[in-house]
Amino acid sequence: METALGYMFLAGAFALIVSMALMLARLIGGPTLYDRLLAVNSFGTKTVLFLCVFCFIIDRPDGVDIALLYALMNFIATIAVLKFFNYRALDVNLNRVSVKGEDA
Amino acid sequence: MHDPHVLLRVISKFLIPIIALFALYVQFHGDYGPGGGFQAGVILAASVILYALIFGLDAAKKAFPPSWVRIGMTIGVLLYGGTGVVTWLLGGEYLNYSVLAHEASHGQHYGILAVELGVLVTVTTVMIAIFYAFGSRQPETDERDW
Amino acid sequence: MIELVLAATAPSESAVHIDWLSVFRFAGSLISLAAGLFFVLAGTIGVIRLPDFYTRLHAAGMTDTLGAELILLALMFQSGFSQMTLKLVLVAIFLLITSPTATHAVAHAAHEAGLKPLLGPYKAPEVDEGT
Amino acid sequence: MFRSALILVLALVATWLTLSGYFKPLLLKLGVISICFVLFLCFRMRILDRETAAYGTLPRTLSYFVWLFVEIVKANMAVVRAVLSPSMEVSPKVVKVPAPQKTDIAKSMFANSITLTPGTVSVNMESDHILVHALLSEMSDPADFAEMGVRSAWAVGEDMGDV
Repeated sequence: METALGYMFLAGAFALIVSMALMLARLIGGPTLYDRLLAVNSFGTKTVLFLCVFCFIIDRPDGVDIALLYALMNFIATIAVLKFFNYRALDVNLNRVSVKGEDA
Repeated sequence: MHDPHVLLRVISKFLIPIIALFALYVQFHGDYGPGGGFQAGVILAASVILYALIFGLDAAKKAFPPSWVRIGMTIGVLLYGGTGVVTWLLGGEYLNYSVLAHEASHGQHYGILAVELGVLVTVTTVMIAIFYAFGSRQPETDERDW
Repeated sequence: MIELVLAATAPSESAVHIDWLSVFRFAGSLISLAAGLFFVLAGTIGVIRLPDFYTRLHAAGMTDTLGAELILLALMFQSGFSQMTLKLVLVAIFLLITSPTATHAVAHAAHEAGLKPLLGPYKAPEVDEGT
Repeated sequence: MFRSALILVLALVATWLTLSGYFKPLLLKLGVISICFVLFLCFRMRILDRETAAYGTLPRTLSYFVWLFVEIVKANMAVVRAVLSPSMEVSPKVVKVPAPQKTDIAKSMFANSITLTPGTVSVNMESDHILVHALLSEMSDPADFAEMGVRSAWAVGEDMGDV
Protein backbone atom coordinates (compact mmCIF):
# COMPACT_ATOMS: atom_id res chain seq x y z
CA MET A 1 0.00 0.00 0.00
CA GLU A 2 2.84 2.37 0.81
CA THR A 3 4.36 2.10 -2.64
CA ALA A 4 0.91 2.39 -4.22
CA LEU A 5 0.44 5.66 -2.36
CA GLY A 6 3.83 6.89 -3.49
CA TYR A 7 3.09 6.14 -7.13
CA MET A 8 -0.34 7.75 -6.80
CA PHE A 9 1.09 11.03 -5.56
CA LEU A 10 3.91 10.88 -8.12
CA ALA A 11 1.30 10.53 -10.85
CA GLY A 12 -0.56 13.48 -9.35
CA ALA A 13 2.59 15.62 -9.37
CA PHE A 14 3.25 14.63 -12.96
CA ALA A 15 -0.29 15.57 -14.01
CA LEU A 16 0.10 18.93 -12.30
CA ILE A 17 3.33 19.56 -14.22
CA VAL A 18 1.59 18.66 -17.48
CA SER A 19 -1.20 21.09 -16.74
CA MET A 20 1.35 23.79 -15.85
CA ALA A 21 3.09 23.23 -19.16
CA LEU A 22 -0.23 23.56 -20.99
CA MET A 23 -0.86 26.79 -19.09
CA LEU A 24 2.50 28.07 -20.37
CA ALA A 25 1.10 27.73 -23.91
CA ARG A 26 -1.64 30.20 -23.00
CA LEU A 27 0.93 32.40 -21.32
CA ILE A 28 3.06 32.59 -24.48
CA GLY A 29 0.26 32.65 -27.01
CA GLY A 30 -2.36 34.66 -25.13
CA PRO A 31 -3.59 37.43 -27.40
CA THR A 32 -4.08 40.06 -24.71
CA LEU A 33 -2.17 41.09 -21.63
CA TYR A 34 -5.04 39.91 -19.44
CA ASP A 35 -4.92 36.39 -20.87
CA ARG A 36 -1.28 36.25 -19.88
CA LEU A 37 -2.02 37.51 -16.38
CA LEU A 38 -4.76 34.95 -16.00
CA ALA A 39 -2.35 32.24 -17.07
CA VAL A 40 0.28 33.44 -14.60
CA ASN A 41 -2.25 33.46 -11.79
CA SER A 42 -3.50 29.98 -12.62
CA PHE A 43 0.09 28.78 -12.95
CA GLY A 44 0.73 30.06 -9.44
CA THR A 45 -2.23 28.15 -8.02
CA LYS A 46 -0.94 24.98 -9.63
CA THR A 47 2.51 25.67 -8.22
CA VAL A 48 1.00 25.81 -4.73
CA LEU A 49 -0.70 22.46 -5.30
CA PHE A 50 2.47 20.96 -6.74
CA LEU A 51 4.49 22.13 -3.74
CA CYS A 52 1.99 20.52 -1.36
CA VAL A 53 2.05 17.21 -3.23
CA PHE A 54 5.84 17.28 -3.58
CA CYS A 55 6.35 17.93 0.14
CA PHE A 56 4.14 14.95 0.78
CA ILE A 57 6.21 12.74 -1.50
CA ILE A 58 9.53 13.67 0.09
CA ASP A 59 7.84 13.62 3.53
CA ARG A 60 8.88 17.06 4.74
CA PRO A 61 5.92 18.91 6.23
CA ASP A 62 7.89 22.17 6.43
CA GLY A 63 7.39 22.64 2.73
CA VAL A 64 3.73 23.47 3.19
CA ASP A 65 4.89 26.79 4.65
CA ILE A 66 6.45 27.58 1.30
CA ALA A 67 3.20 26.70 -0.46
CA LEU A 68 1.32 29.01 1.90
CA LEU A 69 3.79 31.78 1.20
CA TYR A 70 3.50 31.21 -2.54
CA ALA A 71 -0.29 31.54 -2.37
CA LEU A 72 0.02 34.91 -0.62
CA MET A 73 2.81 36.18 -2.91
CA ASN A 74 0.86 35.13 -5.99
CA PHE A 75 -2.00 37.37 -4.89
CA ILE A 76 0.25 40.36 -4.17
CA ALA A 77 2.14 39.94 -7.45
CA THR A 78 -1.08 39.80 -9.48
CA ILE A 79 -2.37 42.98 -7.86
CA ALA A 80 0.94 44.79 -8.29
CA VAL A 81 1.25 43.91 -11.98
CA LEU A 82 -2.37 44.81 -12.67
CA LYS A 83 -2.06 48.11 -10.91
CA PHE A 84 1.13 48.95 -12.75
CA PHE A 85 -0.36 48.19 -16.15
CA ASN A 86 -3.65 49.97 -15.48
CA TYR A 87 -2.28 53.16 -13.99
CA ARG A 88 1.35 53.10 -15.24
CA ALA A 89 2.36 53.92 -11.67
CA LEU A 90 2.21 52.36 -8.24
CA ASP A 91 1.40 55.57 -6.38
CA VAL A 92 -2.37 55.48 -6.80
CA ASN A 93 -4.85 55.22 -3.98
CA LEU A 94 -7.38 52.54 -4.87
CA ASN A 95 -9.39 53.29 -1.76
CA ARG A 96 -12.14 55.83 -2.37
CA VAL A 97 -13.47 55.70 1.18
CA SER A 98 -11.58 57.38 4.01
CA VAL A 99 -8.46 55.60 5.22
CA LYS A 100 -10.20 54.92 8.52
CA GLY A 101 -12.13 52.22 6.73
CA GLU A 102 -15.39 52.81 8.53
CA ASP A 103 -18.39 51.89 6.44
CA ALA A 104 -19.81 54.88 4.65
CA MET B 1 -20.36 56.17 -2.94
CA HIS B 2 -18.90 54.63 -6.06
CA ASP B 3 -16.01 52.43 -5.05
CA PRO B 4 -14.93 49.91 -7.67
CA HIS B 5 -12.12 48.41 -5.60
CA VAL B 6 -14.25 47.38 -2.62
CA LEU B 7 -13.30 43.74 -2.94
CA LEU B 8 -9.56 44.37 -3.14
CA ARG B 9 -9.68 46.61 -0.11
CA VAL B 10 -11.68 44.23 2.08
CA ILE B 11 -9.63 41.15 1.21
CA SER B 12 -6.30 42.94 1.54
CA LYS B 13 -7.26 44.28 4.95
CA PHE B 14 -8.10 40.73 5.94
CA LEU B 15 -4.77 39.41 4.66
CA ILE B 16 -2.31 42.06 5.90
CA PRO B 17 -2.23 40.96 9.60
CA ILE B 18 -1.93 37.32 8.59
CA ILE B 19 0.97 38.00 6.23
CA ALA B 20 2.77 40.01 8.92
CA LEU B 21 2.24 37.23 11.47
CA PHE B 22 3.45 34.66 8.96
CA ALA B 23 6.61 36.73 8.46
CA LEU B 24 7.33 36.68 12.18
CA TYR B 25 6.59 32.94 12.32
CA VAL B 26 9.17 32.37 9.58
CA GLN B 27 11.60 34.59 11.51
CA PHE B 28 11.36 32.73 14.80
CA HIS B 29 11.18 29.19 13.44
CA GLY B 30 14.36 29.45 11.43
CA ASP B 31 15.93 26.58 13.36
CA TYR B 32 12.90 24.24 13.01
CA GLY B 33 11.98 24.68 9.38
CA PRO B 34 12.80 26.73 6.33
CA GLY B 35 13.16 30.38 7.13
CA GLY B 36 15.28 32.97 8.81
CA GLY B 37 15.81 36.67 8.87
CA PHE B 38 16.10 37.33 5.16
CA GLN B 39 12.91 35.56 4.08
CA ALA B 40 10.98 36.96 7.03
CA GLY B 41 12.10 40.47 6.16
CA VAL B 42 10.89 40.13 2.60
CA ILE B 43 7.50 38.78 3.73
CA LEU B 44 7.08 41.51 6.33
CA ALA B 45 7.91 44.10 3.67
CA ALA B 46 5.34 42.42 1.41
CA SER B 47 2.58 43.12 3.91
CA VAL B 48 3.50 46.80 3.96
CA ILE B 49 3.75 46.79 0.16
CA LEU B 50 0.26 45.27 -0.12
CA TYR B 51 -1.02 48.07 2.10
CA ALA B 52 0.74 50.63 -0.09
CA LEU B 53 -0.69 49.07 -3.25
CA ILE B 54 -4.26 49.36 -1.99
CA PHE B 55 -4.24 52.54 0.09
CA GLY B 56 -1.66 54.51 -1.86
CA LEU B 57 1.89 55.50 -1.11
CA ASP B 58 0.95 58.47 1.08
CA ALA B 59 -1.04 56.36 3.53
CA ALA B 60 1.80 53.82 3.63
CA LYS B 61 4.29 56.60 4.36
CA LYS B 62 2.05 57.74 7.22
CA ALA B 63 1.87 54.22 8.64
CA PHE B 64 5.52 53.36 8.06
CA PRO B 65 7.38 56.69 7.79
CA PRO B 66 10.53 57.01 5.66
CA SER B 67 12.37 58.10 8.79
CA TRP B 68 11.73 54.64 10.25
CA VAL B 69 13.18 53.21 7.08
CA ARG B 70 16.40 55.16 7.48
CA ILE B 71 16.66 54.37 11.19
CA GLY B 72 15.83 50.70 10.64
CA MET B 73 18.49 50.24 8.00
CA THR B 74 21.17 51.46 10.42
CA ILE B 75 19.76 49.74 13.52
CA GLY B 76 19.73 46.38 11.77
CA VAL B 77 23.36 46.55 10.73
CA LEU B 78 24.32 47.85 14.17
CA LEU B 79 22.51 44.94 15.82
CA TYR B 80 24.37 42.48 13.64
CA GLY B 81 27.74 44.10 14.13
CA GLY B 82 27.05 44.94 17.76
CA THR B 83 26.45 41.29 18.63
CA GLY B 84 29.85 40.54 17.20
CA VAL B 85 31.47 43.33 19.16
CA VAL B 86 29.77 42.22 22.38
CA THR B 87 31.05 38.68 21.98
CA TRP B 88 34.44 40.18 21.28
CA LEU B 89 34.31 42.22 24.48
CA LEU B 90 33.21 39.18 26.45
CA GLY B 91 36.36 37.41 25.44
CA GLY B 92 35.31 35.29 22.47
CA GLU B 93 35.98 35.69 18.78
CA TYR B 94 33.87 37.97 16.59
CA LEU B 95 30.31 36.46 16.49
CA ASN B 96 31.25 33.54 18.73
CA TYR B 97 27.89 33.32 20.49
CA SER B 98 28.92 30.76 23.08
CA VAL B 99 30.22 33.43 25.46
CA LEU B 100 26.87 35.30 25.61
CA ALA B 101 25.44 33.17 28.42
CA HIS B 102 26.74 30.81 31.05
CA GLU B 103 25.83 27.80 28.96
CA ALA B 104 27.22 27.66 25.44
CA SER B 105 24.01 26.40 23.83
CA HIS B 106 21.92 29.16 25.46
CA GLY B 107 24.42 31.74 24.35
CA GLN B 108 24.25 30.47 20.80
CA HIS B 109 20.45 30.68 20.92
CA TYR B 110 20.46 34.30 22.08
CA GLY B 111 23.21 35.26 19.65
CA ILE B 112 21.38 33.80 16.69
CA LEU B 113 18.16 35.53 17.77
CA ALA B 114 19.92 38.91 17.95
CA VAL B 115 21.69 38.49 14.62
CA GLU B 116 18.54 37.28 12.87
CA LEU B 117 16.64 40.23 14.31
CA GLY B 118 19.24 42.53 12.79
CA VAL B 119 18.86 40.83 9.42
CA LEU B 120 15.04 41.09 9.69
CA VAL B 121 15.09 44.82 10.43
CA THR B 122 17.59 45.59 7.69
CA VAL B 123 15.92 43.52 4.99
CA THR B 124 12.42 44.81 5.80
CA THR B 125 13.44 48.42 5.72
CA VAL B 126 15.60 48.08 2.61
CA MET B 127 12.77 46.35 0.75
CA ILE B 128 10.35 49.09 1.78
CA ALA B 129 12.89 51.74 0.81
CA ILE B 130 13.22 50.17 -2.65
CA PHE B 131 9.43 50.08 -3.00
CA TYR B 132 9.07 53.70 -1.93
CA ALA B 133 11.74 54.70 -4.43
CA PHE B 134 10.04 52.80 -7.27
CA GLY B 135 6.54 53.80 -6.27
CA SER B 136 7.32 57.50 -6.14
CA ARG B 137 8.35 57.39 -9.80
CA GLN B 138 5.83 59.27 -11.89
CA PRO B 139 4.69 57.71 -15.17
CA GLU B 140 6.77 58.96 -18.07
CA THR B 141 4.50 57.74 -20.84
CA ASP B 142 1.09 59.12 -21.51
CA GLU B 143 -2.01 56.93 -21.52
CA ARG B 144 -2.21 57.14 -25.33
CA ASP B 145 1.42 56.37 -26.06
CA TRP B 146 1.17 52.62 -25.82
CA MET C 1 4.57 -31.09 15.50
CA ILE C 2 1.11 -29.75 16.10
CA GLU C 3 2.55 -26.81 18.00
CA LEU C 4 4.82 -26.05 15.08
CA VAL C 5 1.91 -26.01 12.66
CA LEU C 6 -0.09 -23.78 14.98
CA ALA C 7 2.83 -21.42 15.31
CA ALA C 8 3.15 -21.30 11.54
CA THR C 9 -0.55 -20.61 10.94
CA ALA C 10 -0.98 -18.01 13.68
CA PRO C 11 0.91 -15.17 11.92
CA SER C 12 -0.83 -15.80 8.62
CA GLU C 13 -4.18 -15.61 10.37
CA SER C 14 -3.33 -12.18 11.78
CA ALA C 15 -2.07 -11.07 8.36
CA VAL C 16 -5.58 -11.63 6.96
CA HIS C 17 -6.84 -8.97 9.34
CA ILE C 18 -7.45 -5.83 7.30
CA ASP C 19 -6.78 -2.37 8.66
CA TRP C 20 -10.05 -0.82 7.51
CA LEU C 21 -9.11 2.67 8.56
CA SER C 22 -6.08 2.81 6.28
CA VAL C 23 -8.08 1.26 3.45
CA PHE C 24 -10.69 3.97 3.88
CA ARG C 25 -8.02 6.65 3.90
CA PHE C 26 -6.36 5.20 0.83
CA ALA C 27 -9.65 5.02 -1.06
CA GLY C 28 -10.64 8.53 0.00
CA SER C 29 -7.38 10.09 -1.06
CA LEU C 30 -7.34 8.11 -4.32
CA ILE C 31 -10.83 9.25 -5.25
CA SER C 32 -10.37 12.88 -4.28
CA LEU C 33 -6.94 13.09 -5.93
CA ALA C 34 -8.32 11.65 -9.16
CA ALA C 35 -11.31 14.00 -9.10
CA GLY C 36 -9.13 16.99 -8.28
CA LEU C 37 -6.70 16.22 -11.10
CA PHE C 38 -9.65 15.77 -13.45
CA PHE C 39 -10.93 19.25 -12.62
CA VAL C 40 -7.45 20.79 -12.85
CA LEU C 41 -6.83 19.25 -16.27
CA ALA C 42 -10.35 20.13 -17.46
CA GLY C 43 -9.77 23.71 -16.37
CA THR C 44 -6.48 23.83 -18.23
CA ILE C 45 -8.07 22.42 -21.37
CA GLY C 46 -10.80 25.02 -20.99
CA VAL C 47 -8.26 27.82 -20.77
CA ILE C 48 -6.67 26.53 -23.99
CA ARG C 49 -9.92 25.94 -25.88
CA LEU C 50 -12.35 28.68 -24.95
CA PRO C 51 -12.68 31.58 -27.39
CA ASP C 52 -12.11 34.79 -25.43
CA PHE C 53 -10.66 36.16 -22.24
CA TYR C 54 -13.86 36.38 -20.20
CA THR C 55 -14.87 32.81 -20.93
CA ARG C 56 -11.37 31.60 -20.05
CA LEU C 57 -11.81 33.13 -16.61
CA HIS C 58 -14.46 30.53 -15.83
CA ALA C 59 -12.23 27.61 -16.76
CA ALA C 60 -9.39 28.99 -14.64
CA GLY C 61 -11.80 29.43 -11.74
CA MET C 62 -12.77 25.78 -12.00
CA THR C 63 -9.14 24.81 -11.41
CA ASP C 64 -8.79 27.22 -8.53
CA THR C 65 -11.81 26.07 -6.58
CA LEU C 66 -12.80 22.46 -6.79
CA GLY C 67 -9.55 21.12 -8.28
CA ALA C 68 -7.36 22.71 -5.63
CA GLU C 69 -9.63 21.86 -2.72
CA LEU C 70 -9.96 18.21 -3.75
CA ILE C 71 -6.21 17.73 -4.16
CA LEU C 72 -5.62 19.29 -0.74
CA LEU C 73 -8.36 17.02 0.65
CA ALA C 74 -6.52 14.00 -0.74
CA LEU C 75 -3.37 15.08 1.11
CA MET C 76 -5.38 15.69 4.30
CA PHE C 77 -6.72 12.13 4.18
CA GLN C 78 -3.18 10.82 4.28
CA SER C 79 -1.71 13.14 6.89
CA GLY C 80 -4.33 12.33 9.51
CA PHE C 81 -4.67 14.48 12.63
CA SER C 82 -1.35 16.27 12.58
CA GLN C 83 0.31 19.64 12.24
CA MET C 84 0.42 19.20 8.49
CA THR C 85 -3.36 18.85 8.21
CA LEU C 86 -3.88 22.16 9.96
CA LYS C 87 -1.41 23.82 7.60
CA LEU C 88 -3.12 22.25 4.59
CA VAL C 89 -6.44 23.62 5.87
CA LEU C 90 -4.79 27.03 6.08
CA VAL C 91 -3.54 26.71 2.49
CA ALA C 92 -7.06 25.73 1.38
CA ILE C 93 -8.60 28.74 3.15
CA PHE C 94 -6.08 31.11 1.61
CA LEU C 95 -6.68 29.71 -1.85
CA LEU C 96 -10.44 30.09 -1.32
CA ILE C 97 -9.97 33.73 -0.34
CA THR C 98 -7.25 34.92 -2.71
CA SER C 99 -8.01 33.15 -5.98
CA PRO C 100 -11.50 34.64 -6.58
CA THR C 101 -10.18 38.05 -5.58
CA ALA C 102 -7.31 37.81 -8.06
CA THR C 103 -9.73 36.60 -10.74
CA HIS C 104 -12.03 39.53 -10.02
CA ALA C 105 -9.09 41.94 -10.15
CA VAL C 106 -7.96 40.65 -13.57
CA ALA C 107 -11.52 40.74 -14.93
CA HIS C 108 -12.11 44.21 -13.55
CA ALA C 109 -8.87 45.51 -15.07
CA ALA C 110 -9.80 44.07 -18.46
CA HIS C 111 -13.25 45.62 -18.21
CA GLU C 112 -11.79 49.00 -17.27
CA ALA C 113 -9.33 48.81 -20.15
CA GLY C 114 -12.27 48.35 -22.51
CA LEU C 115 -11.87 44.71 -23.53
CA LYS C 116 -15.23 43.73 -25.00
CA PRO C 117 -16.64 40.33 -24.08
CA LEU C 118 -17.83 37.93 -26.73
CA LEU C 119 -21.60 37.61 -26.31
CA GLY C 120 -24.27 35.29 -27.59
CA PRO C 121 -24.15 31.58 -28.42
CA TYR C 122 -20.79 30.24 -29.52
CA LYS C 123 -19.88 26.88 -30.97
CA ALA C 124 -16.45 25.46 -31.59
CA PRO C 125 -15.59 25.58 -35.29
CA GLU C 126 -15.83 22.25 -37.08
CA VAL C 127 -12.49 20.55 -37.52
CA ASP C 128 -11.64 20.43 -41.19
CA GLU C 129 -10.40 16.93 -41.93
CA GLY C 130 -8.97 17.76 -45.36
CA THR C 131 -6.37 20.29 -44.36
CA MET D 1 -12.26 49.21 17.58
CA PHE D 2 -11.37 47.48 20.87
CA ARG D 3 -13.77 44.68 20.05
CA SER D 4 -12.14 44.27 16.62
CA ALA D 5 -8.70 44.29 18.22
CA LEU D 6 -9.76 41.57 20.67
CA ILE D 7 -11.22 39.39 17.92
CA LEU D 8 -8.12 39.94 15.81
CA VAL D 9 -5.86 38.92 18.69
CA LEU D 10 -7.83 35.69 19.21
CA ALA D 11 -7.61 34.90 15.50
CA LEU D 12 -3.88 35.66 15.43
CA VAL D 13 -3.27 33.40 18.44
CA ALA D 14 -5.09 30.59 16.64
CA THR D 15 -3.09 31.22 13.46
CA TRP D 16 0.20 31.27 15.37
CA LEU D 17 -0.54 27.98 17.13
CA THR D 18 -1.62 26.43 13.83
CA LEU D 19 1.57 27.51 12.13
CA SER D 20 3.99 26.82 14.95
CA GLY D 21 2.81 23.68 16.68
CA TYR D 22 5.55 24.01 19.30
CA PHE D 23 4.58 24.79 22.88
CA LYS D 24 8.04 25.65 24.21
CA PRO D 25 8.13 28.65 26.56
CA LEU D 26 10.60 30.60 24.43
CA LEU D 27 8.53 30.19 21.27
CA LEU D 28 5.30 31.10 23.11
CA LYS D 29 6.98 34.29 24.39
CA LEU D 30 8.13 35.12 20.90
CA GLY D 31 4.58 34.47 19.68
CA VAL D 32 3.20 36.99 22.16
CA ILE D 33 5.78 39.53 20.98
CA SER D 34 4.88 38.82 17.34
CA ILE D 35 1.15 39.28 17.94
CA CYS D 36 1.78 42.56 19.77
CA PHE D 37 3.89 43.76 16.84
CA VAL D 38 1.24 42.79 14.29
CA LEU D 39 -1.40 44.60 16.35
CA PHE D 40 0.84 47.67 16.49
CA LEU D 41 1.34 47.54 12.71
CA CYS D 42 -2.44 47.30 12.14
CA PHE D 43 -2.96 50.21 14.52
CA ARG D 44 -0.43 52.30 12.60
CA MET D 45 -2.11 51.37 9.32
CA ARG D 46 -5.55 52.33 10.75
CA ILE D 47 -7.12 49.08 9.61
CA LEU D 48 -8.37 47.87 12.99
CA ASP D 49 -12.07 47.52 12.20
CA ARG D 50 -14.69 44.93 11.37
CA GLU D 51 -13.32 44.22 7.92
CA THR D 52 -9.87 43.28 9.17
CA ALA D 53 -11.25 41.21 12.04
CA ALA D 54 -13.95 39.44 10.06
CA TYR D 55 -13.86 36.42 12.37
CA GLY D 56 -16.71 37.59 14.60
CA THR D 57 -19.31 35.54 12.72
CA LEU D 58 -17.17 32.48 12.14
CA PRO D 59 -19.85 29.79 12.84
CA ARG D 60 -22.24 31.43 10.40
CA THR D 61 -19.48 31.76 7.79
CA LEU D 62 -18.56 28.10 8.12
CA SER D 63 -22.16 26.91 7.71
CA TYR D 64 -22.50 29.24 4.72
CA PHE D 65 -19.42 27.66 3.14
CA VAL D 66 -21.02 24.24 3.43
CA TRP D 67 -23.97 25.51 1.38
CA LEU D 68 -21.64 27.27 -1.04
CA PHE D 69 -19.60 24.10 -1.55
CA VAL D 70 -22.68 22.26 -2.84
CA GLU D 71 -23.33 25.12 -5.26
CA ILE D 72 -19.69 25.03 -6.39
CA VAL D 73 -19.88 21.30 -7.11
CA LYS D 74 -23.11 21.72 -9.11
CA ALA D 75 -21.72 24.64 -11.13
CA ASN D 76 -18.45 22.76 -11.74
CA MET D 77 -20.34 19.85 -13.30
CA ALA D 78 -22.15 22.18 -15.71
CA VAL D 79 -18.96 24.00 -16.73
CA VAL D 80 -16.98 20.78 -17.19
CA ARG D 81 -19.72 19.40 -19.42
CA ALA D 82 -19.72 22.58 -21.52
CA VAL D 83 -15.94 22.78 -21.81
CA LEU D 84 -15.16 19.15 -22.57
CA SER D 85 -17.97 18.51 -25.09
CA PRO D 86 -16.58 18.53 -28.65
CA SER D 87 -18.97 21.22 -29.90
CA MET D 88 -18.31 23.36 -26.79
CA GLU D 89 -21.61 25.20 -26.84
CA VAL D 90 -21.29 28.21 -24.59
CA SER D 91 -23.47 31.29 -24.49
CA PRO D 92 -21.63 34.09 -22.67
CA LYS D 93 -23.84 36.76 -21.22
CA VAL D 94 -23.31 39.88 -19.13
CA VAL D 95 -25.95 40.65 -16.51
CA LYS D 96 -26.38 43.28 -13.83
CA VAL D 97 -27.08 41.64 -10.48
CA PRO D 98 -28.59 43.90 -7.81
CA ALA D 99 -26.48 44.04 -4.66
CA PRO D 100 -28.58 45.70 -1.95
CA GLN D 101 -26.15 44.77 0.84
CA LYS D 102 -25.30 47.69 3.07
CA THR D 103 -21.86 46.83 4.38
CA ASP D 104 -18.80 46.56 2.17
CA ILE D 105 -17.85 43.23 3.69
CA ALA D 106 -21.22 41.69 2.76
CA LYS D 107 -20.82 43.00 -0.78
CA SER D 108 -17.33 41.50 -0.98
CA MET D 109 -18.56 38.17 0.32
CA PHE D 110 -21.31 38.20 -2.32
CA ALA D 111 -18.90 39.09 -5.13
CA ASN D 112 -16.40 36.45 -4.05
CA SER D 113 -19.15 33.83 -3.83
CA ILE D 114 -20.21 34.70 -7.39
CA THR D 115 -16.64 34.29 -8.60
CA LEU D 116 -16.12 31.09 -6.62
CA THR D 117 -18.98 29.32 -8.38
CA PRO D 118 -17.53 28.55 -11.80
CA GLY D 119 -19.53 29.85 -14.70
CA THR D 120 -20.07 33.27 -13.16
CA VAL D 121 -17.43 35.94 -12.58
CA SER D 122 -18.07 39.31 -10.97
CA VAL D 123 -16.50 41.84 -13.32
CA ASN D 124 -17.34 45.24 -11.92
CA MET D 125 -18.72 46.46 -8.62
CA GLU D 126 -20.97 49.50 -8.84
CA SER D 127 -22.66 51.14 -5.87
CA ASP D 128 -25.89 49.10 -6.02
CA HIS D 129 -25.25 46.30 -8.46
CA ILE D 130 -22.52 43.92 -9.60
CA LEU D 131 -21.73 43.31 -13.25
CA VAL D 132 -21.54 39.55 -13.74
CA HIS D 133 -20.21 37.64 -16.72
CA ALA D 134 -21.87 34.24 -17.08
CA LEU D 135 -20.52 31.44 -19.24
CA LEU D 136 -23.88 29.74 -19.82
CA SER D 137 -27.03 31.78 -20.16
CA GLU D 138 -28.99 29.48 -17.84
CA MET D 139 -26.58 30.42 -15.05
CA SER D 140 -27.66 34.08 -15.13
CA ASP D 141 -30.94 33.53 -13.32
CA PRO D 142 -31.60 36.49 -10.96
CA ALA D 143 -33.38 34.29 -8.38
CA ASP D 144 -30.25 32.21 -7.75
CA PHE D 145 -28.17 35.33 -7.25
CA ALA D 146 -30.75 36.78 -4.87
CA GLU D 147 -30.62 33.68 -2.68
CA MET D 148 -26.83 33.69 -2.70
CA GLY D 149 -26.83 37.39 -1.82
CA VAL D 150 -29.09 36.92 1.20
CA ARG D 151 -27.13 33.93 2.42
CA SER D 152 -23.71 35.56 1.98
CA ALA D 153 -24.90 38.68 3.80
CA TRP D 154 -26.17 36.45 6.62
CA ALA D 155 -22.75 34.75 6.73
CA VAL D 156 -21.01 38.00 7.68
CA GLY D 157 -23.69 39.12 10.11
CA GLU D 158 -26.03 41.25 8.04
CA ASP D 159 -29.66 40.10 8.09
CA MET D 160 -31.55 40.78 4.90
CA GLY D 161 -34.72 38.82 5.60
CA ASP D 162 -35.68 35.32 4.57
CA VAL D 163 -34.04 33.35 1.83
